[in-house]
Amino acid sequence: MNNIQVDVETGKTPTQVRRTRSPQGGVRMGDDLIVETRSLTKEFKGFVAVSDVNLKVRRHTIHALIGPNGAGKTTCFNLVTKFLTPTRGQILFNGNDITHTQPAAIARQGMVRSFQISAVFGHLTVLENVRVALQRKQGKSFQFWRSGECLNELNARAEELIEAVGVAEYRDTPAGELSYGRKRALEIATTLALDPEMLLLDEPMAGMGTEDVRRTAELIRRVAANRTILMVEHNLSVVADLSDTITVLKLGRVLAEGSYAEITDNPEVVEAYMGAGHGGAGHG
Amino acid sequence: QYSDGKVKIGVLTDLSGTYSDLAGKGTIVAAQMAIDDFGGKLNGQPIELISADHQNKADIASGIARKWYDTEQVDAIAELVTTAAAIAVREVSKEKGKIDLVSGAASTPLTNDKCSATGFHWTYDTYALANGTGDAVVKNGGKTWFFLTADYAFGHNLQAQTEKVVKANGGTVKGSVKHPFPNSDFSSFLLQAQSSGAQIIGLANAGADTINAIKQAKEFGITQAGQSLAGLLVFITDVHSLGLENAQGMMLTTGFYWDMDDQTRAWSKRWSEKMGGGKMPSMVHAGTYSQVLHYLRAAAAAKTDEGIKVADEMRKLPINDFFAKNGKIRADGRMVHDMYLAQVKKPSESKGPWDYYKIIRTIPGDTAYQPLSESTCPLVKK
Amino acid sequence: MAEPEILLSVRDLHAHYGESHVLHGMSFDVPRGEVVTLLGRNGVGKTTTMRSIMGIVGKRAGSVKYQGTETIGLSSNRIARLGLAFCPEERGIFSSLSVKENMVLPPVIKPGGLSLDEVYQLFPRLLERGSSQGTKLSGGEQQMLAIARILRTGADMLLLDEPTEGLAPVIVQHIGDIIRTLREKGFTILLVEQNFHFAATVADRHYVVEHGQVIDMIPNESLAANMDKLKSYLGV
Amino acid sequence: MTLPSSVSSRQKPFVLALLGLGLVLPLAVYPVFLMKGLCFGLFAAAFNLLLGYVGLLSFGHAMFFGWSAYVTAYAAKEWGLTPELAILLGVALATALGAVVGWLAIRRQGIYFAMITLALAQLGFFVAVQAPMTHGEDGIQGVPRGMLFGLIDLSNTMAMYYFVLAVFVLSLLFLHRVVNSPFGQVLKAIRDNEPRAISLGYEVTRYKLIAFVLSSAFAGLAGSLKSLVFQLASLADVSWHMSGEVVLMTLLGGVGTVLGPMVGAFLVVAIQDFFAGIGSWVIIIQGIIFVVCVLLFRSGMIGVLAPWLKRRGITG
Amino acid sequence: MMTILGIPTQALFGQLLLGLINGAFYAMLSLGLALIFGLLNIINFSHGALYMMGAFVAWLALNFLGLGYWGALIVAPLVVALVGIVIERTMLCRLYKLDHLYGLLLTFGLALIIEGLFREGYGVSGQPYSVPSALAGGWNLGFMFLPIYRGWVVVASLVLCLGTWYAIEKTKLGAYLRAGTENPTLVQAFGINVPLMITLTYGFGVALAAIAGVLAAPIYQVSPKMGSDLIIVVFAVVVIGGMGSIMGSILTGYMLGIVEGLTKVFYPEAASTVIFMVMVVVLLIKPAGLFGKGA
Ligand SMILES: Nc1ncnc2c1ncn2[C@@H]1O[C@H](COP(=O)(O)OP(=O)(O)OP(=O)(O)O)[C@@H](O)[C@H]1O
Ligand SMILES: Nc1ncnc2c1ncn2[C@@H]1O[C@H](COP(=O)(O)OP(=O)(O)OP(=O)(O)O)[C@@H](O)[C@H]1O
Ligand SMILES: CC(C)C[C@H](N)C(=O)O
Ligand SMILES: [Mg+2]
Ligand SMILES: [Mg+2]
Repeated sequence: MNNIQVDVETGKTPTQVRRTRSPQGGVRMGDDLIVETRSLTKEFKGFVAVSDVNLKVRRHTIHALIGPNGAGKTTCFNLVTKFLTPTRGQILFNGNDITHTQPAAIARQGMVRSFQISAVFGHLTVLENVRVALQRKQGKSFQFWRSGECLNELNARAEELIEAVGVAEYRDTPAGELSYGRKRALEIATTLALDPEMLLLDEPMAGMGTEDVRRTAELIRRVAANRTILMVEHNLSVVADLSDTITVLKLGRVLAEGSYAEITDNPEVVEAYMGAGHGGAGHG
Repeated sequence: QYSDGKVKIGVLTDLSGTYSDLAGKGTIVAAQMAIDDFGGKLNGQPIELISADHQNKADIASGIARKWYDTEQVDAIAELVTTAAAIAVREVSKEKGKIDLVSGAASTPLTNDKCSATGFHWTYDTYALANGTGDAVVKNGGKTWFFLTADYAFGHNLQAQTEKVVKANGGTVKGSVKHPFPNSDFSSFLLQAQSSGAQIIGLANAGADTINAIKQAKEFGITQAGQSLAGLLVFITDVHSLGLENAQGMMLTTGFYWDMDDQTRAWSKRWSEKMGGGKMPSMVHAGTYSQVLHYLRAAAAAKTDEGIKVADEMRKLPINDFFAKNGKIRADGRMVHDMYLAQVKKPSESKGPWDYYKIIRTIPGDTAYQPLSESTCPLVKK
Repeated sequence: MAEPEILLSVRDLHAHYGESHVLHGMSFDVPRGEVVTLLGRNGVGKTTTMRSIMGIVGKRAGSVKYQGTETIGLSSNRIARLGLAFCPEERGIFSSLSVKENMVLPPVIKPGGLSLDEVYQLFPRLLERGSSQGTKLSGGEQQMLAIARILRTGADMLLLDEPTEGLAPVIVQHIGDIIRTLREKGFTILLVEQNFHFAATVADRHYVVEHGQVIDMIPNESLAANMDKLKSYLGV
Repeated sequence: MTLPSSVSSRQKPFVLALLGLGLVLPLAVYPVFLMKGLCFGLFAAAFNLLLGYVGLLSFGHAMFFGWSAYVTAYAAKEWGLTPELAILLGVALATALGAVVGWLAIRRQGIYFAMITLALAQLGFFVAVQAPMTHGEDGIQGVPRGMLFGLIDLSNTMAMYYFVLAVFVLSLLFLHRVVNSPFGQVLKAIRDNEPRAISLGYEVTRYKLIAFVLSSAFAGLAGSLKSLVFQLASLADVSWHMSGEVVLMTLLGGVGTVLGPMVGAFLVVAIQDFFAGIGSWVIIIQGIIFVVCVLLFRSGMIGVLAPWLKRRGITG
Repeated sequence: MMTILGIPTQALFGQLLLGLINGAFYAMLSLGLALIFGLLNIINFSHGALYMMGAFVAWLALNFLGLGYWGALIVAPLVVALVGIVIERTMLCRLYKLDHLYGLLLTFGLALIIEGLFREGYGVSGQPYSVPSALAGGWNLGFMFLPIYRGWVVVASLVLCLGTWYAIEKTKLGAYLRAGTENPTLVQAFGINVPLMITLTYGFGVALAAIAGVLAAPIYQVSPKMGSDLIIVVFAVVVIGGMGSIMGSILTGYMLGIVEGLTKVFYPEAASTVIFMVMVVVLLIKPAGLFGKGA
């Protein structure tokens, strides 16, 4: 995005902020937690998918959630955004308990997610996809008696967003006709339109070709400037590249947590996730 | 003075639903026969016939009637099976000052609070049925009754009329059950009737409902166990589809039977040929012929097709045809004619196809129908 | 050494989705016992090629010969019975079947496939979740299931469409091992991959696809030498 | 089902021509027939708001149509209310019923939504059969059309026609507006991908409920008008056949188009009218028409006509 | 005498039994409907009409070929299955990719045509069909008189339903059917002839309806309307049981027969509505039906 914002407190651009705290994964960076889960647990008919997870996501960081398949990452996402109801435990967002809040309300409080399987509004054009998100903040969405023309005032902002993710040339194409990678990009633009404080991305790179992976990583880095991101991703080079903190889940439990360097040094993680010859970072 | 240079009669009936056998296409044939027998022309004006299906629905009936009066220059609408459809058409006819001739519908409100100066009720009604069958059955010793009643206006009306007759003759009503309309499984209701211990199970329903109830009563051994069924409205088409095996011995009231005399046989044979399929006419078919023919005679006599004037003429002229001997029309629109109490033959008694009834006795018109003094029709001066 | 037998031979294959013409004359060969990949950017027609081979694309023309039998014009069930099995990119796990039922769904078409026990040895996770509803598995588990179930059928030729998508690195390595094992057992594999680093560890040769056509073939041994060319093809 | 882009928004002249046709047509065609078509057209358009734009198939819309008809008929006949008040009362009831039914049904999807609306409508039908006010099979007959605003005598067929036409046109414009409003945009989004809409912060059930209530209100309006036009409210109006008929009309005309439901409604009404005289063959012919329509014009009449109209729009 | 809510227990037993008998028809019909919906994703509105056709074939066979009840029990399902197969091959097979509404519309049209043709041909009053002599008469159970024929209906329907259930849920065939519903293309790519399987399933589903029709012929009249009166109730049964659940529709069929039977005693006017009341309650509490999966 063109209007890179400046962190109010430090007067530095977010990239600078991140730099300063990145080397050690910012573990010491204090207690400004945006999301916290306490003993979060989810059982499906006796099968425990997520068990006693205490996740702490600090503000203005990129936090990655990795782990073997079926470790419970998506389930964690679903719990935090309330698409699933936890069996036990508590979820805090900005210090408020949201354990019993409706999913749509959570989105309105500024925590927005993407889906593991691409989610766009297939029959709406690219521009309309983004406008639907912008519209929510505009507050006219219940006004069934108003002409749709009143949405045009959002066009400028919407165009800015689709420009930023590189799908501007498809402005009037129905989103269903886009290729996979572009759908993902559009999805991010739509999410950003809500100007969320916190973004949850479920495997944003899945199924993307190498060139798209790189572009999307770049995009995520840019939008992370003044936001917090919690991300599930199997592409280790992306994870290494982007994340400040990494939590490794295994069989529903937290196996390890720390910076990329710390994680890769943990033999348990290597065994459970990266595998013996973890040249993972070399991928892509 | 004839409007638009022709006389036009519409037959509005059930061409596709439950009543399309006892009324339906056969009534169109009957009406056409009446027109042909009348000569096809009325004082030089051609007589036209149109017909339509009201599917037993009031809204369709009223829609078609309105359209016929507004755009087709129809002067009279005939047949009108199903009370709801008949009443719907009556409302429109009243508003437009046109004539409606009811043959198939049964309920008495047509000649009571829904009566009109231009509306006529021809073939039978629930009062006559109750009076005929109910009375005969009670007098034969059937003192205690249980009713299976179709849960709609006609069923309620028929039950109420019959109850009155039963009580008036010293019988008692042990109970009744209203079954959904239409309904195919009667076993549960029959069992209830059975456990009531009543001698007579009165069937205040019609068509397929009656047929199924009778068949199933036999199946469950109800009749063998000593209870009797009284079908309060049974058409010859119903008997045909039940088969004599199932229907034998049943008492019923009818306004017409094809095999009564030469005239009825002759007409019925002609009708049957025109219809094809070896069927014989029901009372509704015959009544439709009679009402159309009478309408034409009156219109000829009145020298106009203006509703009120023809209606007046219809009330003046006596009715004498194969269907009604010495029939006459009262102030409330009721065409009063003789009714017949009949019994269904045993298979062994039947000599051929459609040889189904023994006529037990004739119920003179004056006693068959509701006395004018009881009518709530505002046209009846008291 | 004699020329290897060509198991699958694709010649001038065209395919359409409704109005849009997607394959513009694909031609390539898959020798028996080899692992062959199709590489290419998103949307160049790799999946469509696989679907055309299986006979599940609306309109196709050209020639696809399997063991000398022409399959254009055969219905897909007949093609499968010749000995081809397909693992689709979207996985195709059935939600109305349990994991176990999904596993045993594809009929055994010839002897020579893996036994159920062998399959479970390769993917122990699937045994644990056996009674769960198929689509309740995590994304990666579903991917495993999709591969696992076609190993039993006895098909000699497997078509794997992006089998590593969404899998944890350790599993990706595992899949690599499995592909190599299968190759040793004599299976022939046609593989579509985005991740050419992975492809390089398993394949014998690579076909590069662009615009619905094969534009190049790189034997695996000369991959290193051709890396720059390949990177330019893939836009890396 | 696809959502063909609306025909009318770009083609003002076409719509004006249609309106002009509406104004002069009663001179040539039997106005009561036209009114029937308009009432059902409105009913189908209301139904289409739900099916075409929210993707919910209600199989119980006769409940709103029929009960509104009953209330209007009763109010006009028994209480002697003026037509506009009687209609208002009917619509109010339909709206309230819509809120209740919608609230109960909206959380269900697909076939379950269809069936729960059907079931609730059947309960409504049962009440109509049993309640004394509806007069069972006979229905409420002889409903006076009355004086509109105390001024215009609606018993005059032409007056009635133009009143119905006006209500129809205004309602259609309004429904069109709803579809293209900010609200309509959200509906389309929900229809395309509900979890995504939730994740953007939309309370989807609330949007669906509003759409449901709007739809039932207009279905009610159609019923009220019909009861005045035919001066009759009857069981047929609340039965499941009526619910089925409106589905047919909408599908035949084209789901998710503005004109489709109207075209479908006129088609069905015309078939019934035209073939009423030939007895049971009418049902067979109707059946054949449905089969042919499904096999040949899957996207509905308008779906087939739209490209043609578009072509004309470009050339002329 | 013992009574429950004013009804003698004896009579109540009788009513329960009668309910079960009606339930037998619901079960057979909803089973076929559930099967067809399950595999073809088509709401087969013509199911009632084909049930009626089954009964008519039996009647026609008797009157024109002299073929009796037992023969009809074999011939009628075959004839109707053949009709079903023709319908599926020529029409339904074009609709699988469309919304299932179109299947509903098409089969609704077919139902009108079939019903209309029989009405044209044979009128509406219905044709008599007598109970086969082997099954005539009845047993006096003490609390009621049970016609043998009705007992036979229950037994026949139980055998048919359980047999079908077993074939579908417990054999490989069932897994193919269920998988074929979800993703026919893929199942076919596994080497299974899905179009054939679909055609045969449709044929089998309507054959079940035809058998129910033959069984019904001696109890009800053989009349063109017999199917359309029933179809909506049968839909309700399938939904209450949970779309796609074979066992669900069987059990719900019997259960609703009983519920309906009891209603006929306590509140007869509501007998045809009670099923919808049950449906509302069930769907509000269990959104996917009693035995439905998911939710
Ligand atoms: N609705 C459900 N019912 C039953 N089990 C479930 C359900 N959802 C998830 N599971 C199980 O919970 C476990 C965790 O699933 P989850 O989708 O969270 O994994 P994941 O970490 O996201 O894996 P992947 O990387 O493969 O996407 C899996 O074993 C899965 O089978
Ligand atoms: N069902 C469809 N209808 C119309 N076009 C399609 C369809 N499926 C794919 N296409 C188009 O066909 C082209 C080739 O698609 P295909 O899926 O074969 O690509 P691919 O090489 O497998 O890409 P990816 O790496 O993204 O899986 C693409 O441009 C795609 O948009
Ligand atoms: C039995 C029918 C011929 C009469 C009809 N049920 C009525 O309402 O009058
Ligand atoms: Mg996941
Ligand atoms: Mg692909």
